[in-house]
Amino acid sequence: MEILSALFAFLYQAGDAFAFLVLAACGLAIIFGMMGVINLAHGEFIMCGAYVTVFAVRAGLPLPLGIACGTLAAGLVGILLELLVVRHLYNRPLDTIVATWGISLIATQGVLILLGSTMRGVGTPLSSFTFGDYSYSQYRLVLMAAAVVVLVLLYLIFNKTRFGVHARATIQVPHMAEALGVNTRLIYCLTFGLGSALAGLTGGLYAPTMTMVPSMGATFIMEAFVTVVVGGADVFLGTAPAAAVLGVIKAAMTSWQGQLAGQISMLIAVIIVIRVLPNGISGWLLRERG
Amino acid sequence: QSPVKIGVLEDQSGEFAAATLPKVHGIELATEEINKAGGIAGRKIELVVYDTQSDNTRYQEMMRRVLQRDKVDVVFAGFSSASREAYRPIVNQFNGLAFYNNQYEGGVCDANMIVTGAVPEQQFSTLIPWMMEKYGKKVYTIAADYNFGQISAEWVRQIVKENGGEMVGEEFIPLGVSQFSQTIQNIQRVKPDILMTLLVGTAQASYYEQAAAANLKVPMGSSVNVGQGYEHKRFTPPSLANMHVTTNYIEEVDTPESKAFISKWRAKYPNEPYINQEAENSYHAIYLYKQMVERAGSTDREKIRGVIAKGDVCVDAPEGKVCIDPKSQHASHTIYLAQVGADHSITFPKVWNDIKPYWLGDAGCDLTKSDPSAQYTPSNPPPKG
Amino acid sequence: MLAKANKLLNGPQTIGRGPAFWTGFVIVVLAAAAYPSFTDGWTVGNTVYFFNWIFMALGLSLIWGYGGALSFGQTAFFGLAGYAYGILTLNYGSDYGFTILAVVIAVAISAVFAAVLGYFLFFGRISGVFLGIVTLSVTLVFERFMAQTAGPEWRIGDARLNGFNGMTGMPPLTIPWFGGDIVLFPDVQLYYVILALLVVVYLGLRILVNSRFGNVLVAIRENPERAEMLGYDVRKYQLIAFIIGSSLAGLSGVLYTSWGQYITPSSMGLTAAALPVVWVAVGGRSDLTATLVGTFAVLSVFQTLTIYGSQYALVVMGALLVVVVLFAPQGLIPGIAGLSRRLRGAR
Amino acid sequence: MMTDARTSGSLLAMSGLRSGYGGKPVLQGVELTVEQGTIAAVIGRNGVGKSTLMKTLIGLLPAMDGAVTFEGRDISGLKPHQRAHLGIGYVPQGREVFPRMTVEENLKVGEMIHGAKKPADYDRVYDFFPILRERRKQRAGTMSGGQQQQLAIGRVLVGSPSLILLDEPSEGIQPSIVQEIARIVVELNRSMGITIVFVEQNLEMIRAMARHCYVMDKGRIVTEVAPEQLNDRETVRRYLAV
Amino acid sequence: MTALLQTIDLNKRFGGLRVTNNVNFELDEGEVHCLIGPNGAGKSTLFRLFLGEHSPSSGRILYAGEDITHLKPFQRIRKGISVKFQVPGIFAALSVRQNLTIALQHHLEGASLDEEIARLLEFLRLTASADMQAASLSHGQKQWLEIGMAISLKPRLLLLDEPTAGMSPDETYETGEMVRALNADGVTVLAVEHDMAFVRQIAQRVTVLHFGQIFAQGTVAEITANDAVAEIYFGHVDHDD
Ligand SMILES: Nc1ncnc2c1ncn2[C@@H]1O[C@H](COP(=O)(O)OP(=O)(O)OP(=O)(O)O)[C@@H](O)[C@H]1O
Ligand SMILES: Nc1ncnc2c1ncn2[C@@H]1O[C@H](COP(=O)(O)OP(=O)(O)OP(=O)(O)O)[C@@H](O)[C@H]1O
Ligand SMILES: [Mg+2]
Ligand SMILES: [Mg+2]
Repeated sequence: MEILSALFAFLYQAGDAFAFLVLAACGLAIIFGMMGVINLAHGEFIMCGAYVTVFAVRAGLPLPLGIACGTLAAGLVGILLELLVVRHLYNRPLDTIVATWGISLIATQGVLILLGSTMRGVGTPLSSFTFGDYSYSQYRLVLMAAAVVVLVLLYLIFNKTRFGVHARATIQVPHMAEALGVNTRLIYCLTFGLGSALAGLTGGLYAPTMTMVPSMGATFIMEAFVTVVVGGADVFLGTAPAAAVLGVIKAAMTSWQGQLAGQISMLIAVIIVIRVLPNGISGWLLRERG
Repeated sequence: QSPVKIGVLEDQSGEFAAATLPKVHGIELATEEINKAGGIAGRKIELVVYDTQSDNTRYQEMMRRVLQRDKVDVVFAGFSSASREAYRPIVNQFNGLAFYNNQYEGGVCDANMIVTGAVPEQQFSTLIPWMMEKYGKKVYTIAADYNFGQISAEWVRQIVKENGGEMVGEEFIPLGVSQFSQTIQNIQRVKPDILMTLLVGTAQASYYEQAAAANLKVPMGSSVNVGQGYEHKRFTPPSLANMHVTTNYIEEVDTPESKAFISKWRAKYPNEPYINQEAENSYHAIYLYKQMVERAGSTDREKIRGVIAKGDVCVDAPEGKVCIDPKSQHASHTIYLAQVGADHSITFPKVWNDIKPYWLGDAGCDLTKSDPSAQYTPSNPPPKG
Repeated sequence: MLAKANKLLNGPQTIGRGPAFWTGFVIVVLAAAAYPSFTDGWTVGNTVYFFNWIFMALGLSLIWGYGGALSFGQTAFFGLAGYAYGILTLNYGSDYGFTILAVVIAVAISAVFAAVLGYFLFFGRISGVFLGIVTLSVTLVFERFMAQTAGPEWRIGDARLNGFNGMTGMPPLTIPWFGGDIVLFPDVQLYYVILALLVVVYLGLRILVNSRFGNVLVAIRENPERAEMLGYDVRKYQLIAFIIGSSLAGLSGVLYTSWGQYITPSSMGLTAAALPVVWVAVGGRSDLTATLVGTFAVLSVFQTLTIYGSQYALVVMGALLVVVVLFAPQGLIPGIAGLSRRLRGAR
Repeated sequence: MMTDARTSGSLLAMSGLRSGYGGKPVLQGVELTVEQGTIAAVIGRNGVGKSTLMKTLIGLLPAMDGAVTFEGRDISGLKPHQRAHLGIGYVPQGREVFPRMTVEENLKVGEMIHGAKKPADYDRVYDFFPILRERRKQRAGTMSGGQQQQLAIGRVLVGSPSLILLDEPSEGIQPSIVQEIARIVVELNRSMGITIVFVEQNLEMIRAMARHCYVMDKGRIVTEVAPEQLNDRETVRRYLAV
Repeated sequence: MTALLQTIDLNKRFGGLRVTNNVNFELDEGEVHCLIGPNGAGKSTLFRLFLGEHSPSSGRILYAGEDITHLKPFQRIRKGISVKFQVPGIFAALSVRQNLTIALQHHLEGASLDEEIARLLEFLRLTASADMQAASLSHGQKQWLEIGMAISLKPRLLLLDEPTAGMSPDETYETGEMVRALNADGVTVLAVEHDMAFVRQIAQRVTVLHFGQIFAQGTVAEITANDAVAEIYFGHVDHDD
């Protein structure tokens, strides 16, 4: 029982870290991994999702519906931003750093001015359960499941649907996709919207577990970028294994040496993985496949 | 008559804004009152306010600006310890005078600085013995992994030992960490009687929600929560239940002075989310300064320090009586033990009057004699001699 | 010889050439030299403070704008050199102009570290965003590590690292002089020293990027495979650019540390790491002059906004950034240059 | 076959067409009419604007002046994808396959020609270019140059366009497949009435395919030559010499 | 030994695909040699192996008698190999002039550099476009520019992958003459081409590659007369012009 309890504890921790990395990264995997837009406002999309979720729940909606509202709202904001700003920057990916940084400043401070420096949260739903020596939050299991569902859905969307094929074509050679009859403007817009909506979903899912402040998105962004980049160019063959590898390393080091070691070891793992696999994990997986 | 110029550098945006905005309001409120009543020795107060955006480099830029260009008489500045350390060399260079109105890890021995916030010896020497008596002797600390957290943890360790307790664990969390599943598990493993949470920043505050969700119910103690970040108002009950905090003021303090203060405040700032201890510190600091200037007959730093050296600069603040200790130039406080209920209501099981910031003076810092312009800790005390 | 220098200063890799540009340049330098007599102490010290950062931006322009390798880790070298300066001077004081030696050593340390890291990166064929993330990770590892050095055990000689609160108490720069060192507080003297340094670095970099070395560097940016197929060891050129650029970040770090007598881990954090990228991108990354002017402009505008913008400052800053990117795709300075050319053309 | 009314009329017409890059016109007023059901070649030296013409026809470059009509309707203002939806297929110079997608996925994109209103015919494409069937799952970027060219042609055939714009289709293709492509094109033209406009340097291919051959110089169509005349060295010299 | 370039049992696999299959190829010093073969035969791959862009799965490559199998690409270039790729590789954002400068600055500087650039521009018919961005050249012009860069290195061995793709018959002819002129100056040339007129014009020897193997070797006449080659490569109609 001792061993079982310890084993479950570790799996739970690794799963928790995995879920956090996947959910933090999934929106970015599309916006950055696929579209090449370095979206420094990713955290603010997450914040948007979280805030809207909290408002919706406070207005009386049940949490799942609240999260849906948050997802939708972030998606709509994403589409709006795509139309106004990002659209003009696809052939200049590095400039997106500046533009999205600007957007991030506006969003964080704007929310601070409009809604105040902090807001009351909604409290974590479900209760706790005990396994062996420890008690755990059930809601965290929901987060893990959500991460897996999101990954599967994305895989299906991008590899099995016409939209997915068109999106990838648009991102690789936009003018050719256009010349072959793909409405690339629409595709860009929807893809960006999807990425933003996923960020919003993440915000909604984590909203009950976190303090609501305008800068809350910042805690996701580093992990998100690291996961996407370690994953490499292919979003789905990349993000999931990257999150798994980093999640296990982080959980192991955190339980062994504490949070700082967990954080630093994750960063060092990033450096090493990229050194060994200069094109990321998916670059390596796809290397011989042709 | 020329006005008395007070520079105000506080974080009105960025990470720390939640806890700092009320500080600016406190200063403005006191200023308005004093100006209405005729000013400081007949001179009006003029505030020069800059937003430092929770950014240390802005403190450097703006501290130089208020001292060199705006030529203020005194500066009220800083929330985080890092920001204080960023501007301190500049205050020293220009021989200015700065008030740091913030609860912090203690130990700054600098003639250019006056500190009105509470320090660990005031908060922990009261809180920990009380909690150990009530809940047990096994203590676990989780603390932010930087100076404030580490030094506070050092204090906890020392006081627990002095009172015959046992540290069963200590964990430091880097700033910006928001996920605590592992930490929660570590705490469950050793089953402490008391959990000291010395977490800082909005990201780390997520701990409470997550611990509650995992059904962790160890009585908690802290020197920062409630009094600074009013978590009991922001979080959904019962995530902060069973939290114990020693603070020199919060808006729930139920004295006539406090009530009068609150109603003045609410009249001016009806939308203030919360009036925290730093807000009250900043408010009464203006009155302390007024008294110093009036007694010194000047805003000259040395003359003011001469007044402080007499050891009787005191005001009746909303919290109670506050005096400036001449050796360390820190303030003595009334310390309230605030206990958070399951519905996040506050009760005060105990109040200590006139707790002195004794440690620096005892350890050898004496600003009436010499000015080392340094920060000390229990494990790095002032050199003897 | 003169013709050669002229050619290098006016080569294809830099905007601005010919008598008009250089007359302008001289006028600007003279104006900058005269500036302190017309303004107050704060402005002088504050301008020095802006100058301090420009070296880092110029370094990034070299690595990124010219070499095509986006380094998010300029701040790692900034911090490293800053801490090195602090440790050296806190241990050995500032007598006999030791501070100058400390500057040299600190910059050398960041150069050596850049050489090691750069070797690891470029000889490992890491490029593109991967490079950005690795360098960012490095600076964040530094930050996280330094942030937890608050304890008394973290000291090197007499210098306490002092964790997140940062290291203080190091002396400002001094120049040995007859009858006592000149202490360069952020004031007129320091202003001239840094201004001179800036002019030298600017001209030096201009010559560098228009030299054969610079040609190869831009070639690598455009098409590394082709550059290699012309017989150039791409890795070596990228490494050299990285070392030079990172050393300039180190120089900024030392100057900043001595200016405010303070250095902290947050100088290496995420926000700090993104700032140089923003300055350089806004100014116009693939040109030195644009970077220099742009960085200065961004710094001053942002500071002005902070002073007068109250809590709207950050919002306005954000909006400005978005607007610049949308309406000046080449960066602010080339954008303005292009606009004025078009206006003149239209007439 | 298409309806009679259309068979006789002009399918594609350009008048006074000007376009170029960054405000500088490359096409200086192109006048050209392409009959429904024909195969027309455009020849000319390097850099005279042949590819520019093709890009302008599909809409990747906006026309600065003049008009393009397709099936009697002015399409100058339409976006490329809208033109594709009308049934125009475009094979660019330099292949431009989607490198990180498989061969099959590349072909899938071609379905959008005609707005995906016509059923996609993969088998026909695979029969034309067997290597594509064999390498269905290979990523297009790793295919050889000639294989990519075949993919680029196959990609438009999937959508059964009614007009195909081909920019140097023989480039990088082995002789036997060049002949094969010529045969396929003629066959498509004959059996399905697909109209073809192509740019080519390979005279043999022009002779094998084209019914009209237009010579372009300095951004204008300067003359028409009969494809058979291209056997004549002198003619070739005159129009194509450097 | 007169072989300038020699491969010994050279193999290259991509996953399960054998793209180069036990190739033993010899290129003599001073010859113009054409490499032909069906699309996907492995010609470009072989070039990349010679240059070190791909590393072989097994086998060795000798250049002037020296084993260069493990040298880095730029080291091979410095030994006198130069290449024009199938897909034009140029410095897109730089001017045509700068493109050439970067290639020429190895052995020239100052006035002689400027002179040589002017001469090359004239030769490549790019004088009018000298200060244009290379990206805005037409496809054929890019091919020319890349050939210009390749010959700027004054190579001992010049590798050309489809140098005349996209060129008109006349331009193709001129390119052929240029190759012959270079060869007369002692440059060894190995060219991949599908344009048989060009092959006929320049080749002293031809190697046919098929499924990554040497399928046939000989003079142009021998190869064109070879029925098996016609079967896999030329197709039925033979022609002359
Ligand atoms: N993207 C571009 N930007 C600016 N100018 C361009 C661009 N593309 C082509 N040009 C110019 O337009 C002219 C015509 O180019 P185009 O590609 O149409 O020629 P072409 O006839 O297709 O030649 P080729 O046979 O070499 O493909 C050329 O002089 C070229 O320099
Ligand atoms: N990275 C890779 N992964 C898988 N297959 C590859 C890869 N690179 C090349 N190939 C395959 O190797 C074969 C040889 O390609 P190569 O480019 O050498 O052909 P080629 O002879 O140059 O043909 P072409 O005349 O069409 O240019 C092709 O079938 C190609 O699909
Ligand atoms: Mg063309
Ligand atoms: Mg090839």
